[in-house]
Amino acid sequence: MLKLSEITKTYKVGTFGGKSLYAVRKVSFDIKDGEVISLIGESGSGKSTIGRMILKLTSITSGSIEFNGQDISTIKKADLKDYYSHVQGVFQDPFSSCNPIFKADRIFEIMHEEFFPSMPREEWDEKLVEALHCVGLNPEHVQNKFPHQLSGGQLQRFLIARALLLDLKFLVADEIISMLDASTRIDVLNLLADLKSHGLSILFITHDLSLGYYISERAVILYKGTVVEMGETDKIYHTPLHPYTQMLMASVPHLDHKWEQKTTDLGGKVEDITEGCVYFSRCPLEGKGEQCRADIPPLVEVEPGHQVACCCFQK
Amino acid sequence: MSLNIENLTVYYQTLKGEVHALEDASFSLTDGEIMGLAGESGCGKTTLGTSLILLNGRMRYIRGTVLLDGQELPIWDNRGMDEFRFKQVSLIPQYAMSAMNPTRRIGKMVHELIEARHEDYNEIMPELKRRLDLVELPQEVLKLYPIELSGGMKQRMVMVLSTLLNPSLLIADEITSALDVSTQKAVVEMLAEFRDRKFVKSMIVITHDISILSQVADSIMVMYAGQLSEKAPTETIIRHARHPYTKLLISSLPKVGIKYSEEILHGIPGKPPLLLDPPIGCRFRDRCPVAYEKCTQVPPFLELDKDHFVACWKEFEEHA
Amino acid sequence: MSEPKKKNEFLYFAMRNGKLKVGAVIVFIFVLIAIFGPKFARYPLNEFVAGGPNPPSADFYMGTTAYGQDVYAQFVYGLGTTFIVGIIGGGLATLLGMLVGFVGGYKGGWVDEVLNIITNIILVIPTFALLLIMVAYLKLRGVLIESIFIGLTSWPWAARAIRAQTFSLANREFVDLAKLSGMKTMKILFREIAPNMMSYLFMTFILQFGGAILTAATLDFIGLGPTQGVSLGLMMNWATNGSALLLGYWWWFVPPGIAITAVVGALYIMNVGLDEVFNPKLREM
Amino acid sequence: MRKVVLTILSLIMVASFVLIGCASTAADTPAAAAESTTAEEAAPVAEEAAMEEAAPAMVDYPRAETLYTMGKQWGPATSWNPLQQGSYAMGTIGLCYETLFLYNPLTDEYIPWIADSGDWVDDTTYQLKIKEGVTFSDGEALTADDVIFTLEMGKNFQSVYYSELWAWLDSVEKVDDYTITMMFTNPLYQEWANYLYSIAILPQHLWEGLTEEEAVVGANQPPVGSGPYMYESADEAKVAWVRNDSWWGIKGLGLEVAPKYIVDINNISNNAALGMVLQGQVDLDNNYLPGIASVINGGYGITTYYPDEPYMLSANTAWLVMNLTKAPMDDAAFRRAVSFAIKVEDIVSKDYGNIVVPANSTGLLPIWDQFVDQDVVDELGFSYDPDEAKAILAAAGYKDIDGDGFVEAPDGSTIALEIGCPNGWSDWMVAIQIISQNLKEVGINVEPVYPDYSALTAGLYGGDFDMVINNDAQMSNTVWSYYHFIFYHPIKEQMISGTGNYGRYENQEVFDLVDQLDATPITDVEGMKAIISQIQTIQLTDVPMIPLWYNGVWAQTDNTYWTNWPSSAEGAPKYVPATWNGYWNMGAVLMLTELEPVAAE
Repeated sequence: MLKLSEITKTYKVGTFGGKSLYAVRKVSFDIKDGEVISLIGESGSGKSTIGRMILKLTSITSGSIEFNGQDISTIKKADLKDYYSHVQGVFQDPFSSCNPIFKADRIFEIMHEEFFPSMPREEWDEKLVEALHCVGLNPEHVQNKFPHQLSGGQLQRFLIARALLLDLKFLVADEIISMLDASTRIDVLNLLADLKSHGLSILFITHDLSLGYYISERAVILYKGTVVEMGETDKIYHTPLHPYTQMLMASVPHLDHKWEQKTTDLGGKVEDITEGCVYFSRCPLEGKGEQCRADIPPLVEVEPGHQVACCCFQK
Repeated sequence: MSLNIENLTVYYQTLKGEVHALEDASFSLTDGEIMGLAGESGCGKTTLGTSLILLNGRMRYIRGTVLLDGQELPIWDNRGMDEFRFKQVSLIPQYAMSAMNPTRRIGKMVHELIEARHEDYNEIMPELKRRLDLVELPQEVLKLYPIELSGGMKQRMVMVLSTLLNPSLLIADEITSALDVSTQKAVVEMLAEFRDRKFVKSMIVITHDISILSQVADSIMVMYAGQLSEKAPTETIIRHARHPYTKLLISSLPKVGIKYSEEILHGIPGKPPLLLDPPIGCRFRDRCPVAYEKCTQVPPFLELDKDHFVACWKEFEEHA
Repeated sequence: MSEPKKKNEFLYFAMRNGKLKVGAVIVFIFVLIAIFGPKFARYPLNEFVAGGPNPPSADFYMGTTAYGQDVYAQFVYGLGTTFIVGIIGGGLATLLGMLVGFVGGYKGGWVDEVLNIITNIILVIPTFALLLIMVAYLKLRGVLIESIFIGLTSWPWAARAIRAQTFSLANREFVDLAKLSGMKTMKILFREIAPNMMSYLFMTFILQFGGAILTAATLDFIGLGPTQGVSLGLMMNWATNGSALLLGYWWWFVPPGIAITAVVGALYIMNVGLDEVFNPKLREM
Repeated sequence: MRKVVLTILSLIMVASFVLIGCASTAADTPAAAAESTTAEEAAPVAEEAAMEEAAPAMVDYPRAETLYTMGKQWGPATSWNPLQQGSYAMGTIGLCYETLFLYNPLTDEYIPWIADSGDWVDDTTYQLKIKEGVTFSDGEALTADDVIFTLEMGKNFQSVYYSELWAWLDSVEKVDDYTITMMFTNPLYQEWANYLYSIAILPQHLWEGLTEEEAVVGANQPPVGSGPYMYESADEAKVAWVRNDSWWGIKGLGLEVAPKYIVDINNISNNAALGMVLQGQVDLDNNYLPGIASVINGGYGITTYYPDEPYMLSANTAWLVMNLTKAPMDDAAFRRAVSFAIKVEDIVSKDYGNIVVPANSTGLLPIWDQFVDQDVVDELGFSYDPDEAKAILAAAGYKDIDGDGFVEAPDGSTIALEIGCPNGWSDWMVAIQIISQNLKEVGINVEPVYPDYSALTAGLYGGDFDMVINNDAQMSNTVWSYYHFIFYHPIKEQMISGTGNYGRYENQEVFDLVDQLDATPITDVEGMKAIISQIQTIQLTDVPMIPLWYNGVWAQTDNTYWTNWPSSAEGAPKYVPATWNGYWNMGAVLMLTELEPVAAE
């Protein structure tokens, strides 16, 4: 359904924009119909940028994104609406997603106006009630309220309902759980999983590995804008191959068992890497060598459905 | 007993009235205990933590006593608390990292802080250097500005600073929430190490992330809407929680190994009550699946098993 | 749910907001005095109609200056000048600030850089030094020139604030969401960003209005104000030169002092009130 | 939120009263309070509460033995050089340096001071005898050599202000240590008499060998003179003198000055001066204090020279200076019309509260009343008469053509003039408002303008102005100095302060008369009168400047610590109580010998 091919995003930095900084570097993966992919990475790893590029909120420096075979960068302004009727996003902060001076319902009004201008009011209202029920909200409890009068969980479901009003095929869910409280976040997660079972494809962007594990079939691990490992969730989680992924997995606080090894890698100052393996400076592997410093390791498939970008697996 | 708290009640003053943020909290901490304090946002955990060191302008002490090493902390008296702060009880506040003055070199800041506590900077210097080494911070860090440090470095610096005078009690408020998982782990491990090295006698680690607590805490105390729900050794809370809220909370946590396709987790329906005019009795009553008439009275916080305190009528009934 | 209809919503909350009402009423009263006051003046402005200082009486409602000028006439005309300075000076500052801030904040990039540099330059120019130079060149300085001067020197604050606001609004997630709803750029600007800005602009204007009045009063007071006409600040300047405070001619300086305080204070109270009206989150405080 | 509002309110209240109380320099506008809408920005205004009334510290000098004065210094003293006429520190000439004679304008007396006597031996020879036993404060004797040295400095250095003297002084010869003879080529008796009490005698042993620049531009600190006081100290806020207890005058004149210290405090503003006077911090204040009339009768122990209006002696004439190089001021008829249109009485009563008096048509100060030719004044003099003013205008062809209520010039051009005075000089600012109002009433469009002082004087000296108020000429021993001011010649491109004739009136006939007056012996009163009568005829016909009122010798005296101040009362000393430059040697120093301390308990 959605195919990312070597997409790259660079930003000009420095006083006169003389330097480029990679936010995303040659990232390729695809998402099939009805599939949930977790995009996992630390803050600043470029995961949100990828989501925004898919949503055409950020331009792509190079590479392409295809939606059902069409390169989305070629979509004309007039056809953009059509694209958005299939591809939508929900963001981290539900409060910031609502225009603070208007009531929360206004986001639905806009949808009505923009996508279904000819639909009669009654029909629309029915559709809306249906969408709200679908996300588990009682319309009477949530309509005609200002955003701050709703809870984060309610509002987040509200925003998902907004997307559901459309003929939705693909949803970018960017950290939509992280600002919710423990007792309600799982419900939103369940909702996404439920939608998925109805055929929706979801790019689930998160830094929380347990959430990713709960919901997705496949996971993409991102480090400094580069995919270091990707594949089926089980494989990634249980047999991580890349040293970074291994370190991540070892750092996950599990409820039922304690961390096994002590962390030695505390992370130093952030440095700019333009050449070689992005993880080189932190890589604990014995086998790292000059090659790692010089070349960017490509993703290689080490077992079916499990790719890793590490020199140690280059054969 | 390192820390002994009885009936501590602290309200917030707002224009609309008083927010009953902490109601009759009674619990204690043994020497060397790291207690995790968990709960949803607005449950009063930060109020509890900060009230032990500094009541801010809007906080009002209502009642209760706090004994630290057998000595009563005059927490209602801002001046009186001065001699305890930093020396007896220390706090790593939420967002401590961003609270550092960006225009001051770290060393200068430390200097001022030490002087403010009437201690000799030069006397403390060797110990400071030793501890910087311990947390793997180069000594040059004292010559840097906060902006030059990464998040993890700043967090470590704050930790060294707040424990420099070997306080009896350290309160760490959400110190990991803004960090990436790997840094998170390092910081949490450091907490345990500080305790092991006796830099601090006991700790209260406040966080909404129970899985972090499960790694480091000896005991976990769960709060709900300003009331204590349950306190028990970590293992007990995670595996044999008795309070319905704790049970539901633990069961709603996704963990690596649980997939939606295999096991569907559930959240807790409903919303926490507003603390401006809190419901009488058990405040979890409205969302509790096992609530009954008795719950309109406030349940006491009773020790049902050794070191296992619960505030739930239903549990009392079954236990009896 | 007895929520009011959307259109009247602001009005509804405005009417219920005590601060806004009190502020508006005070300002309104002074506006009325400025408009209709001159009709009731018994003596021409600035003419030396009495022999010397007279306390308020039936003849001179507010007494006379030490030189025998009718304080009432000066007061009502001065009040008018004050509002003119506020409107022109504050309006100009808001307009310039809006233009610079909006363009800089939304466009970003080098446009923003250049505008930012200009803003900062204006910001650091010492207003008084500039004024002293101007004073040497302009023998005649009227209220209009003063207003324009204030407008031209005080916009950077507004520009900075509006720029920051625009910038933060343009990067808010609801703008992204509007884009995802297929809204066109202009529509986003006017339907999503502008409504958030309107209250802000309005408040900026209110603040600049008050600021201009205060600046004018200060300039007038220290003798850098207009050489022509009358203003509340000039009244106080004259009163000070005439040692009104020491000689106990309270009726000379108290009315302009109170009027400036009240108008500027009321404007700030209005601003706080407006903030509550426009910001639903504050309505409930 | 409520708290914030209250805070703002109180801040604004404070700010406003600061505005009332003092000259705030708050530059910050409250701005568009960026993200916070609480407008804390109002605060800077309040912070500027630098109250200028803050009294200078006065702890160092024993109050009962110290005379505090105020009114001369506008800014810290920078020079004690008696050759820098306009800018030397208070008392430099008079207290420290002394002149040959004093001149008391109230009695028209020349009082021999350093000089014992001075006489014209013949028409061109003046013989001066100086007292024996005069010494400088360093103990050196003051002899004929010092006098000659001082006078010859004018010959040697062009930039010394009395170098003009040598245009008509031929030589100065020493007869003996105490006798000097001056030979004149063309004696200007009036001017010479003026020099006799205005040139301060310098100690040759200290000044000898100085270059022109050192002598004329140097600050000369500390000064060493022969006078009754010696330099004590000076700082940002004051100048202090201490009595020279071995002053030669104690024996030589039989006089003793009463105050041990004289401390002159810098002016801050007239307003601040009034506050200090009311608090009794100043014994002799020479500031113009608005509303002083109400203070004199207010029980503060403050007295003035006259117990009633006008309270003050007259010090100088305030003139309306018109630019005669510009139309329509180049038309004598227009100027005469202006002179009839101004209601000086209003300025005197409303602006000044009657502490000044209207000038007579000639502008001559009351001390020169005998020189006013009443016949000429009766015929040509003017007084407030708007109808006459309109008649003169109409007769001269000034008509309101466009119906705007203002007349146009005979050639049809519109008349729109400005009348100026320095900004902040509030009495004059009100005066020109009144004048503007008066002139508008007769159809002359004149607007008051208040440029900053330096801009105004630059325009005045450079001839770029319409009408300006000016009072540069002070009282003196000779009426000649007044005509010298009005008819100053030759006219230069760039006039300088104090020369006069800023309106650039050209008339050789009257210039010659003024020069002739200068060469008339001061004893020849009748001869003077004859010339002055002719001058006055021309003056009142052509009206080059219009005299308005006599500014007072502003002098507020406090009787708390010192009494027996000069006043009009019977038996009281009759001296001009002024500390301004040029007044100590016009008798004010004698005031110090009359002062009586109020016995301290």
